[in-house]
Amino acid sequence: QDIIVVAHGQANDPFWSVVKNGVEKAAEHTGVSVDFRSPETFDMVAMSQLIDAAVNQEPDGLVVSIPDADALGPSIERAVAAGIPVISMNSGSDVAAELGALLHVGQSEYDAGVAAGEKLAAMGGSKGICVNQEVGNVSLDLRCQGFADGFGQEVSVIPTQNDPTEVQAKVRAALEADEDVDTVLGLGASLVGEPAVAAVEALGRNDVLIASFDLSAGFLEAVSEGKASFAIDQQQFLQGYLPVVFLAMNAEYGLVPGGDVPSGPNLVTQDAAGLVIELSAQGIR
Amino acid sequence: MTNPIIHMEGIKKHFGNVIALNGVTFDVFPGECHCLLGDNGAGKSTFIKTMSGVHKPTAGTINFEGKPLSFNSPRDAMEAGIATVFQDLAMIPLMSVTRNFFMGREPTKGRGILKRFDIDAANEICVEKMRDMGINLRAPDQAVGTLSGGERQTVAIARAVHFGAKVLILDEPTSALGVRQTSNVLSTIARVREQGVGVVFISHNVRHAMAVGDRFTVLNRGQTLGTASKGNITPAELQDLMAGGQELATLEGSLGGTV
Amino acid sequence: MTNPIIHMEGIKKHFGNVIALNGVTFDVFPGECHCLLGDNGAGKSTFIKTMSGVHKPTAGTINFEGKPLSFNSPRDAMEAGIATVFQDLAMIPLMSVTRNFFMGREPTKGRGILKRFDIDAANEICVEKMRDMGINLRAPDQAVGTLSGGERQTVAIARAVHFGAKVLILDEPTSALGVRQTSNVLSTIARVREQGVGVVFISHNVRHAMAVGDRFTVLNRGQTLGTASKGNITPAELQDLMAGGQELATLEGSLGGTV
Amino acid sequence: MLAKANPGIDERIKSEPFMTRLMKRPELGAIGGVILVTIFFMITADSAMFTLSGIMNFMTPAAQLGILGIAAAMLMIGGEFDLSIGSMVAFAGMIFGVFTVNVGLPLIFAIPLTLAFAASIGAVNGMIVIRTGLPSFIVTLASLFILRGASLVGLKLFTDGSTQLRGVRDAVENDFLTPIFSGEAFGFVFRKLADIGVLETFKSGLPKVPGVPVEILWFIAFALVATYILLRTSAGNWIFATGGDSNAAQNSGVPVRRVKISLFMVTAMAAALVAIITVIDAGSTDARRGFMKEFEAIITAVIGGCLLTGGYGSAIGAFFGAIIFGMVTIGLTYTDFDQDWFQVFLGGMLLIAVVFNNAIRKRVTGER
Amino acid sequence: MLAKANPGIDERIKSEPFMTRLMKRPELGAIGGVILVTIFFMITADSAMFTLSGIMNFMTPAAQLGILGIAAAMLMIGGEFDLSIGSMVAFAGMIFGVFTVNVGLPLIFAIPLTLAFAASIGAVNGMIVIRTGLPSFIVTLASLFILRGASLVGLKLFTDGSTQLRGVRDAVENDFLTPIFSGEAFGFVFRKLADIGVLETFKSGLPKVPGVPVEILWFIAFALVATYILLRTSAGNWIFATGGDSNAAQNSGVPVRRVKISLFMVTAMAAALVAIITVIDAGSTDARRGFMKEFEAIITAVIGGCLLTGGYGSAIGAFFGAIIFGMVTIGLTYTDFDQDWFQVFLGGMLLIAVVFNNAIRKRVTGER
Ligand SMILES: Nc1ncnc2c1ncn2[C@@H]1O[C@H](COP(=O)(O)OP(=O)(O)OP(=O)(O)O)[C@@H](O)[C@H]1O
Ligand SMILES: Nc1ncnc2c1ncn2[C@@H]1O[C@H](COP(=O)(O)OP(=O)(O)OP(=O)(O)O)[C@@H](O)[C@H]1O
Ligand SMILES: [Mg+2]
Ligand SMILES: [Mg+2]
Repeated sequence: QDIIVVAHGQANDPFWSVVKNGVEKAAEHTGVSVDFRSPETFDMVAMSQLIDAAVNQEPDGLVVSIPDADALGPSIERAVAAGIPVISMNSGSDVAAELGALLHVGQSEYDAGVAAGEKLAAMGGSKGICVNQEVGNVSLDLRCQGFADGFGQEVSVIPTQNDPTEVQAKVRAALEADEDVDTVLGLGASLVGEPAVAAVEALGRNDVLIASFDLSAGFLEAVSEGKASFAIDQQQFLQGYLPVVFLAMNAEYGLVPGGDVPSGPNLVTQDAAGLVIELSAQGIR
Repeated sequence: MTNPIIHMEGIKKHFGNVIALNGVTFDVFPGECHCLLGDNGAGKSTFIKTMSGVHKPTAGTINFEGKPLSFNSPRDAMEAGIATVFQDLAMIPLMSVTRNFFMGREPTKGRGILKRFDIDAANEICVEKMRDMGINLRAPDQAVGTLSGGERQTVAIARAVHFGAKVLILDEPTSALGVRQTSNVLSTIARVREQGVGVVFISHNVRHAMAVGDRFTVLNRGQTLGTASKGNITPAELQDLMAGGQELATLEGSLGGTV
Repeated sequence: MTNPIIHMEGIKKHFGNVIALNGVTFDVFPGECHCLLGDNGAGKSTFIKTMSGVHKPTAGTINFEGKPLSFNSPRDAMEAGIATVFQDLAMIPLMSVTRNFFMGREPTKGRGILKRFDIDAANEICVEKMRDMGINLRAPDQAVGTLSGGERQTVAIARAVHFGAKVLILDEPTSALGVRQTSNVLSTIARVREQGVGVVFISHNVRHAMAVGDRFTVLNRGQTLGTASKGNITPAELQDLMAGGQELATLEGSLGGTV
Repeated sequence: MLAKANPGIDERIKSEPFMTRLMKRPELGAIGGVILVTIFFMITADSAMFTLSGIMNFMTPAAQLGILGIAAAMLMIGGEFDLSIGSMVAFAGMIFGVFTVNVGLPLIFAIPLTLAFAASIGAVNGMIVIRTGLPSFIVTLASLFILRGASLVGLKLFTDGSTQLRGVRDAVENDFLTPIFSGEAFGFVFRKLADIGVLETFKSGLPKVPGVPVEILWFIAFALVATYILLRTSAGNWIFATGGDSNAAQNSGVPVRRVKISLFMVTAMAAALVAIITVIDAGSTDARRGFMKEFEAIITAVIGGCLLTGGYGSAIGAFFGAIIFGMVTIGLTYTDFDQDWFQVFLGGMLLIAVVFNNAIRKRVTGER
Repeated sequence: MLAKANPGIDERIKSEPFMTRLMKRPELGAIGGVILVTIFFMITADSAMFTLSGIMNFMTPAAQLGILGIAAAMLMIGGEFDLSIGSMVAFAGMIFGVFTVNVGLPLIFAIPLTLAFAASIGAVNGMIVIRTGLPSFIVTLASLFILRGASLVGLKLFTDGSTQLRGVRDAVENDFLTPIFSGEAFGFVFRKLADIGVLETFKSGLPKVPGVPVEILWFIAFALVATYILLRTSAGNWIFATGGDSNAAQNSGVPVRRVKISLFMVTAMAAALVAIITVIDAGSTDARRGFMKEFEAIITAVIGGCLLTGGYGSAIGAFFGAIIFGMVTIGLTYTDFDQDWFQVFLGGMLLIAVVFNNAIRKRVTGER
């Protein structure tokens, strides 16, 4: 049996490499052969072409993430029309059923952002920044939007590039430029979370709340040491693992769960962090 | 005599802090060959570049057919009927001989959006004009960069002669040419002059200048040393002027009178 | 006579389907000036490029000081003592005169990691050598691209003379030079020849060739027409050979015997 | 007259087989790479890659990239770069989305307006390059950032805060121009062929390939027009001359400024065309559209034999370059290689294809 | 002798004020941009930007970028590009991480080995460029993909599946070489100054700025060495000659191949140096390090006045180019502008800075 996964994040993105590890684990456990594919950058046009390519191979199941239903819809519908069972994961919970996917495994990015915002507001944050390393990537933009809505206070978005040194300098600049900022939310743990911790340390401020989406061992260490507040885990390993298992079951026995599976959000705080570090270092969380 | 085609008065040209021309006056009449002579670095090329629209003079006026004129680009000068062989030839090494020959003034056929470069006609003209100058091209689509130095220079001359309607400016056109090609070029100059074209001819070779020139203007260190007509000056006098009045190195072998 | 410094036998050179040289034999003895003459496109430049390591011959052998040798790069040839003035001069327009002069063979001072380009000494030598050739440089750090054609050529010649230890190859060195500079170059050739250097001199000017040449080899369409020694051939005969035996265009003005 | 143009046989020319003469053309060098890559995937990839639908599948991205690549090639031949191509795709997409969705213009107005808008930005790029004398690399780099940023700001403005503008498909669905810019052409032929069983069908009876994606037709048309312009018109001669040595070209009477500005405009319009096609196809646009496409377009042109220094290259070369790039990127997904190795293979294949092109060209042209 | 080298006054030269002569140097043109950008931020940005700690803050990324930019500038002067710089940062970081963490080598071995590794890859790049005669753009593009992919594969291999390799800081913490490659230098001076109240301190009494980040020192040192090499050694002359016209240089006896290969090696080693510094500083490395840095390095060199066609430019120019770029990217965070406009500002500021440089240079050198 062949199953193809088409995701919008790259294999070298720490977040997506965990998804990919989940996919591989599932392949190992179920014995199906699985292919993980993604476009070179966040590119919806290229991604729809990858889905088309997958459909041409007529696999026994297709797993896709749907960050842009308009752009990917026709390709997914074509897969469904070709009789290929489709499960969506990560993003697209609202449109999955409409497009003909069997079910969705993931979390709503927006809801996760809201959850983080509410928690940070409850911890006493009063003015926040949302550090976005890939402005224009809709799922990341949604996280910031959710954060702003959940936080309920003033939030500004700091766009950065993919370079930890630059992120650190920018976070530091933002904190220096406006002393009132006391809450930092990063959209990636290793790329933003860790440099943000370093920036706050360098400034000698201990009143700043830091939280980050996704996990990295370094950031979890900071959480467990109390330098950062929490990490938002959507357990993306499951987003890779479960759909493959479901599709394998479906192909073999026609078994499929009856509804969407929420894989997160799951806030990892100080007490839990220590346990997660090892798993994170192995690319499982 | 009629009026000059071009009359240039008090031309100065500075490059940053370098003074290349410091007030040069010069004119060309139709049907004459006016030689511009002078030592290396005297400013001859700079001067003819202001004449053909490449440089804008820092000071001075240009009259073309009696009207004050300032060329904004070489294309303007060309459209006014001035064709130039530059010392660096202004050729594109990667392009074919024909394409270089017609660069900027391609013959076309067809009309409307079907108006296109008439390559066949262009090749034919090009091969023919080159043969007139004494070069048998292997193929008109050979890249200019692979031509020999003299072949390349011949392309530039043939091009200028082909397009030189009123004034033909030649900056050391024979420097890389063989004896046969040189005599062809000199006889070509004589021919176009007879057709009423004004020719400006730069050379370091006194014999070539004397052979075709009607008047001789000598530049030295950015300034005019004076103008003489044919017959009023001997080759030896001219040579002395060109060398800036300085002594020539003596050679144990004999160079005869003129280099 | 002693043995030749360079002896080249049956050199052929093909560029794709173009046959540039079709079996040329040539040698240079120490202390002689061997002129290489011929029509445009005859293959002179191609030939001396195989001599100075730029091209690898398609067929044929090169003997240098009696030993068969094949230069892998111009640097090899240079280290063997061959210096060349190429027809395209091999200058970098954006670099200063001094830097071009010493390109590849910079004088250094200091030692170890402090070994550095001795700019002051280089500038001094450069200005001096240029003055010897009759060019007063404004400043040795002027970019070569802003020099006049003749000034640029003089840099290339002064450089080759400065570094030409055993053989000096000059490909049309006087083409852009003024009368004063030309006579300087010719007398320089005479001088280095006396010091035992072998000179290969390419020219289209019969008078220049006759003035300094000891032997004359004429190429035509990639093949040798023959070699003559000084005294065995008149300028008029030589000129006929150089034109490939073809008629010269006649000029209404008189060009005298030789172009 | 004819005898003069062919002056008989010259003993200094070896005769040359027809194939050799053919292979000397820069545009044909890139074919070698296409053949090599095809053979590679024939062996390693799933057979689905070279079915009709598989070919359409890799030709679609190749076509979109190729339209940009051909424009970039023309500009490179003219001696300049445009790094704002990718951002222009996003920006023109945003403009087009606003025209169709927010303003509600029909395509007959929206498309020319979008193209004109893009062309005017291209002209500004060109004008700045010419006026300041700065390298186009740095000028269009600034445009890269400015247009990318403007797309983000514009999208947020017109969608009340989202970075994605949706609903384009609904807005243009019934427009008579839509079939020219989106979907598949010649659908009726393909349905006919499917009916008589020549084409494979899905279970539903529809042909697996509903037609030829219009971008492929645009791609081919653009390659032909560009080749015609470059090789057969005065403008083409001016482009080569300008890129070969803009000083010499200017001195020979080529209107160098006009040529450069026109090329910048063409490049911008090519980006706008790709934006229009992809936005209608996808039905939406976002701030990251066309990301890194400027880079890929230049790669395409270079694979196709363009020199970065200008004055040399061909549109047909870029055409094949785009196909090579499209085949390699999509083709690797048809193979069993692990995605982790994707980039290693991509790099390796590109290098091999280009080295191969080059080796063939060198072999047939003799040494330089 | 001296009189000969200065042959008195030439009537064909206007006298030139000292300032004009100074401004003609390409390396000094970029200073204009730095001053302009500084004035801009003085007016618009929070005063925190130009405190000592603020300056260190934007100089740190500028320094890291600048080390790459200076190397890229030298390579560009030599007429070639290296697009694999960014991937090399990731790859060398991975190699270095493996040497220190997995193999457990001390820095005295790990650093030279990493540099040697990088240099050998650079040499391979150079060799391919020279052997095949392909443009370095396309060859190093292949390296870009290959090294990026290899970093991912390598990291997963050495960490059992993660894309991040951690524990470097722990592994090298007590190494005597660590202070040279990470953290801050001159800490004792700063503590002294804080004690006597010259520097601001935290409540704990420690100075707010603990020292000069070592990358800044490396950056300055590299700029000086590169300038010395370019302007004062034979090698520098060869680099300019090779880039100006490699054919003419070769014919004049410059060992063109050796020069090019050495430059590729230097570029790769600069990338490895940045990798070592950032990996020790961050304590970890991941597969995305150095993403797009090749691009920024080239931008830096071009802002600093390098020509893309080679043969012209300076290391000091790239030095100031990196500072301009660093100031603009970080500086906007200190201002009140809406951050959505970030890229628009970045593009605009770059353009203005470069146009300004250029205008100054043109003004003082007269028309060309
Ligand atoms: N762009 C420039 N910048 C600075 N100096 C220049 C520039 N162009 C020319 N010059 C200087 O102006 C002087 C005149 O140069 P020009 O080329 O006109 O001489 P020329 O009379 O043509 O000499 P030749 O006979 O050697 O060709 C030269 O000394 C040259 O160095
Ligand atoms: N790289 C090349 N590719 C193709 N043909 C070439 C190449 N180089 C030279 N040729 C051809 O070889 C012939 C000989 O050229 P070469 O430059 O040696 O002539 P030359 O004797 O130096 O002429 P001139 O006196 O004009 O300088 C020419 O016809 C030229 O077109
Ligand atoms: Mg001149
Ligand atoms: Mg020659």
